[in-house]
Amino acid sequence: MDLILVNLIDGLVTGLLLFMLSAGLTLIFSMMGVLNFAHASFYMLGAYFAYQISLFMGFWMGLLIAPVIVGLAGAGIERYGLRRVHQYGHVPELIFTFGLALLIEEIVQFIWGKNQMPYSPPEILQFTLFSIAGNAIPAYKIFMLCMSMGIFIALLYVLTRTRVGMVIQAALSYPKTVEALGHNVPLVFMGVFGVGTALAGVAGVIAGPVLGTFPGMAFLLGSIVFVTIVIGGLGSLWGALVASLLIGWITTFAASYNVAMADILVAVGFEKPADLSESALRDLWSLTLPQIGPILPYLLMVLILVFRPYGLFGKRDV
Amino acid sequence: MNRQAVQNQTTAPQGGVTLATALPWIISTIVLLFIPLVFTSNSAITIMNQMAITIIFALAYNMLLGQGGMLSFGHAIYMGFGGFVSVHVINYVEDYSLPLPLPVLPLLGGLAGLALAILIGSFSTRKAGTVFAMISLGVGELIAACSVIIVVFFGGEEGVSGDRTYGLPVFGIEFLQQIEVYYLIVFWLLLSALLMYLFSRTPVGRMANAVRDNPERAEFLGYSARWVRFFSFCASGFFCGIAGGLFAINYEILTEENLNLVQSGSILLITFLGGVGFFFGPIIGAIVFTLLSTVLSLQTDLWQLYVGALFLAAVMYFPGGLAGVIMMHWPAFKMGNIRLLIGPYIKTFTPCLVGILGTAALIEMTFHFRHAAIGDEEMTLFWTTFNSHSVLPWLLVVAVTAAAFWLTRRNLPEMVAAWHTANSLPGVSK
Amino acid sequence: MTAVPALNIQGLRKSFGKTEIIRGVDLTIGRQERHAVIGPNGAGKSTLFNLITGRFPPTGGKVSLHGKDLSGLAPFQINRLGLSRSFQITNIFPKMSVFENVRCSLLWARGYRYSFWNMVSKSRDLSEAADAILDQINLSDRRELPAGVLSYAEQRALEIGITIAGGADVIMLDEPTAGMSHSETDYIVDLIRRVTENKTLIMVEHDMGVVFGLADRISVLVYGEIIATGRPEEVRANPKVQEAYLGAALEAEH
Amino acid sequence: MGNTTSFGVTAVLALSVSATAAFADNVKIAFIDPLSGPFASTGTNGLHQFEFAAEALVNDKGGVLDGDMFEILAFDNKTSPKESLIQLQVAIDQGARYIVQGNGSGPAHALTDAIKKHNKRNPDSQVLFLNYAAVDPALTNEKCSFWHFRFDANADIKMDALTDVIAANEDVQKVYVIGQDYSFGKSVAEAAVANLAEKRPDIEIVGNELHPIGKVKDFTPYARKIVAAETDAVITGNWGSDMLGLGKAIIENGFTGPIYTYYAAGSGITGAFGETGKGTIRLIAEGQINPPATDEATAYYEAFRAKYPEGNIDQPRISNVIAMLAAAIEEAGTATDVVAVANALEGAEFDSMWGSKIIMRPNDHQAIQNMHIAVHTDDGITFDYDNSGFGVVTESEIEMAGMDSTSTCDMKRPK
Repeated sequence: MDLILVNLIDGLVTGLLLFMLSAGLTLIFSMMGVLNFAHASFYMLGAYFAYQISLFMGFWMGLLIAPVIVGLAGAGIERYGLRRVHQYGHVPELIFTFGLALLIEEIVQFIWGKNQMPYSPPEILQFTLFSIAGNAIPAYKIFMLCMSMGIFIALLYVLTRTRVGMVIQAALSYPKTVEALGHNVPLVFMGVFGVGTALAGVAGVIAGPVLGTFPGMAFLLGSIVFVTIVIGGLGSLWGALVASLLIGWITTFAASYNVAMADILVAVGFEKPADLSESALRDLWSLTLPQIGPILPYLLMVLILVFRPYGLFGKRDV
Repeated sequence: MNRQAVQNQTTAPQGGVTLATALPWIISTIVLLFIPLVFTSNSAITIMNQMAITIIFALAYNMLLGQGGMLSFGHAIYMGFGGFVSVHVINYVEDYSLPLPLPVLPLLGGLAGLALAILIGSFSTRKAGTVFAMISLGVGELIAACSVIIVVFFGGEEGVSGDRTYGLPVFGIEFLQQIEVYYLIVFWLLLSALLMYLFSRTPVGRMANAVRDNPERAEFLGYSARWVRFFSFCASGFFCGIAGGLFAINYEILTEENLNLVQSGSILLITFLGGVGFFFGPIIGAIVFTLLSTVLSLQTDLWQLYVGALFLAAVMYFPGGLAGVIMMHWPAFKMGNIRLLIGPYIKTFTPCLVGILGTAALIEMTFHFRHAAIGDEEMTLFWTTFNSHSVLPWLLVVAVTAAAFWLTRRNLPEMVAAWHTANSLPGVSK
Repeated sequence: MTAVPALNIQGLRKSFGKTEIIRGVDLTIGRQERHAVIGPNGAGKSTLFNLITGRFPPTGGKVSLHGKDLSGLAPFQINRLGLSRSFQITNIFPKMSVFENVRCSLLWARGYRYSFWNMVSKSRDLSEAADAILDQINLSDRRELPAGVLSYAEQRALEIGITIAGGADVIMLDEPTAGMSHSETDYIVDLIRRVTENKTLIMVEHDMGVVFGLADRISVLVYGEIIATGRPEEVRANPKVQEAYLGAALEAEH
Repeated sequence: MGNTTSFGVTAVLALSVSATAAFADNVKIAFIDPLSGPFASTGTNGLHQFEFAAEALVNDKGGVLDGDMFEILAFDNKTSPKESLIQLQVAIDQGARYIVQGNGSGPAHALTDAIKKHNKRNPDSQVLFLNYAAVDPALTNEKCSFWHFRFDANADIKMDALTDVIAANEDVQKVYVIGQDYSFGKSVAEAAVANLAEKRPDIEIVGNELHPIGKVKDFTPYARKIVAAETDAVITGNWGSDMLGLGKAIIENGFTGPIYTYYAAGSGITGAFGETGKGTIRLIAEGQINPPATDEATAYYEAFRAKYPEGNIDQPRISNVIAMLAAAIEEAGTATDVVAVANALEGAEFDSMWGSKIIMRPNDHQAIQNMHIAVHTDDGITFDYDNSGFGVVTESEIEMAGMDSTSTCDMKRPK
């Protein structure tokens, strides 16, 4: 029971972190139609920039400055790269972001090398806030939780209470109409891209110290962010939130419980072969839930796309 | 945007077989047959084998992307599956001494790829666009993940290996040497390329183009977009499987890397780099990419940086890929104006190339400066050895690079003007 | 007119959310009739077209083609039964050549179906038929150009060419002359007249000159209901029509 | 037309591949390991160690035979079996007769297999495979080959040694085994369970699980289970970011006991663990770094540091590979007849500067040597890793580990 509570908290942290990435991506995706493959690369840039800044000015300045730099870089890439490619259509746009992801990873390796960076949480947060049945909950985790909540609330406020937010929301559902209404759509695009990438940057800054700051961190997270927004449904912030939490909890719980396929098979009436090494199905018999935990989201996505192509909360086809 | 129109146009020669349509095939065949006489080393042949396999794979991929407008993020699984089945067949045939000659093995690989494509395509081709793309990503990831879990079939991390020299010699050939395998691959390359080319000329191939451009209109012409996509998908899976079978013969080992997303991503990049708008585009892409990854990686550790930059530059400035660049010149060539371009091209692209090489040199020098061993300050670049820690080479390279780019910029208007002249007939405005 | 009408619509309804766009349409169109559907903007004319051709599923009612019920059929199945349509917004294959556009629209009707053992370019029959249609729509000299670079009027002509190429005997044209100049309109009207010879034509049109010049019968659709159907002079004389829609337009014309 | 023009380019470039091989009489050793991609840092560092060893141990002493120098040719295999095979072919064409590789069992299996076939099919250009780090036991058991020599202890031998130490520690009552879901992770787990069952039946295995390799973003849930199981020790074969992620998560969630690892040192991992891992992370490896085993090792390491200030000697066996190869070539009297060299290597005995005698076991070509269990700390460090102030200090030594271990190898020797 205690472990369930701990897992709920852990899953929440993972889920909200994922949400910071998927929120920006769903905005970009639904407004501009761009499957931004480089989104997770901005998350990586956030972590590396923050690490570099933290060497000179400490963690907190990194938290403040790094996302801004990432956002500016994102806006710049939109302005001088993506906008140019936009005229050629969606596939070239996608290849552009694909190549961009590759290039960013290479540049990061060129500048910082290929090793893990010793990027750690600030001293002030390096203590155990409380324990549940022997399971320590580090203060930094709760800090991550508060940060992501804060950003979610701020985002919700901007989108529902401000004029810019209204335009963006309208653009999510009716991208063509908004253009027709005379809004400066390129500027909105650039702004959304900048803010979206900055959000990814924030995620990188706060996740870097716990999940590791290394050149593979973008690739590790890259496709799962797509999976999240597709499951949630395009253009739906709530969908992104729900899907993020869902994936956070699914992966956490799947990793936590050693449900073995053998038990399930025996329970439904199959007989375990005496000599597993000779059986053609030996891999099935030895399968456990933690083994397949991280690929469950993909399975979920395929099933959702086959039976409900617009995702959980989406109104139009992805 | 004249370029846009030209590059996206589907080339469709009329009438039956003419010398003009057959000529590229004849030339390719002759070149493929005689090239091993020029490059006799095993490594060159190995690289050419790799190229040929990649060409088949890329052409098969372009049946989807270029001709059918379907973007797949997990296409490696069809080639990989074909390869795994082939290598299992090799082992099975060896264990039971069955009379299966090696040269027909790729066909079995193809059928395996086809079977998987039928299975996956039955639900993934219902929609095009993002739904298809994301399903392909999901399925690709699932099967790639299975490859380390289902050890019985995929062999885990070390993969499954076999020995291609199992059987009776076919016409006295035992496939001991790379060169023998080369000719086997060339045979299958020509056959598959020809079949894929002909496929694009069949009703279903033509309708694949129509469905790519406008699925709704195609539906109102009596064709179900879904079935057209499904048939293209299956055909693509079949040829991917053939590539997989050849991979099994050439490398005699299949591993998890044949299925993973890296492989799927690179075939997308290869195809796009070559140009999706033309049948021969992926061929160029496969050749260039194989050279980059084998030859450039021998020269520098930073090759992936350059490849990444190349892709970005290509997609920004040449969205039609390398084939698009070549075909851009076709109108001028037909009008006999190509010579007008030669001078301006030399004047612009020579400094441009120098500038790019200069930039690369600066990157290499920075890298060397930061990572070289102490006392090991000498580096060799473009057949020149110098000290990367002294100021002079830096000044020199910076100056040359800057001058080269300045010259490029200065000569650019002239080239653009020449381009317009070369592409306009007297009295005809574009 | 034969016993079985070309198209028969009974009690057709369509709602989007709470709004009912088509509110019970009954219409019978005989063989080889040229029928025009007119009505003010937003009356639901294009929606009616989309319901007939299976682009949208209807909320209620049914459509039958040559006496065959079309409910639940996909557009491509309806097309195979001999109904072909054009679109209000030009709907061609922009990246393919003009010739290819026409040839593709011939494929199914000529029985090529999903075959991957025939070479289309080998079929003289197919090429000649496609060229004949190009000739008919006056685009022979544009044969090799990508359709996307044609002028607007040429694209509209191509659209009609694609629509008729399959040899369907019921042709539906959605605003074929929209956005055209006078001379272009005359060209298209003449084209339509020629290519729909001995066929059933159903068209949505705003240009009254075109409507009264072409149509054998006219239906007036207002707010999702047909308020009048009949020969041009009957419709012109119908007071309900004049009140609802035609009055202003007719006055302006004369 | 595209095919023809592009093949011209191919031609020119393919020529340049073979044109670089023009030195005479050098003993060419092809290093085929990742120099780009995620494992490039390990690969590059390994290359530096090879180049340094060749210079310091052979070339500076006048080479082998009549002054033939060792030359290391570097090839980037991107950790891919396919690329390994292409580069193998290029290497052979360039005249390399000795292949060294270590990162990844996948490429190692592909290479042994390909070399076996190559040597059978091309008796004129036979090559030897000197495996310095791929530890899959199969390579010296059912898949063993006359052409393959392993200089690192295999996973089973390491686990045998490791469990000796664990068995001697009465405080350990519960052990948790966790690893990556692939052949190596599985063999580590199997060996751990089997060895513990034999040596200390009273030890309870409270957890034994695999997680997907390179796909886990957050190891917290795994760490929770480990902490909740109240285990006394953790054993893992993880490497790379999976090692760091797992280790950090376990420690941060309150575990204080020993974490026994195979690969938690160097390549930035030591630096990234830093203070967090102090006294907890333990490493089983063949060489003794701290305190330096011999004066020779101190001098060697200092010279290496002077040349590569950023580098680590985290694979001391690399110098053993070079030194033992040189000795074998001298004994065989030839560098080109690799069968003679292989016969000389078989059963060779060698005193390593890293504090061990090494015997190349003839029946399976597995090097038998002392194993060292070291702890991650900043106390008593002579040579740190990653310039972090932290390094590994040897706690215990297992002499000639696995000397009497059996092998299923049925080696086919050339006639």
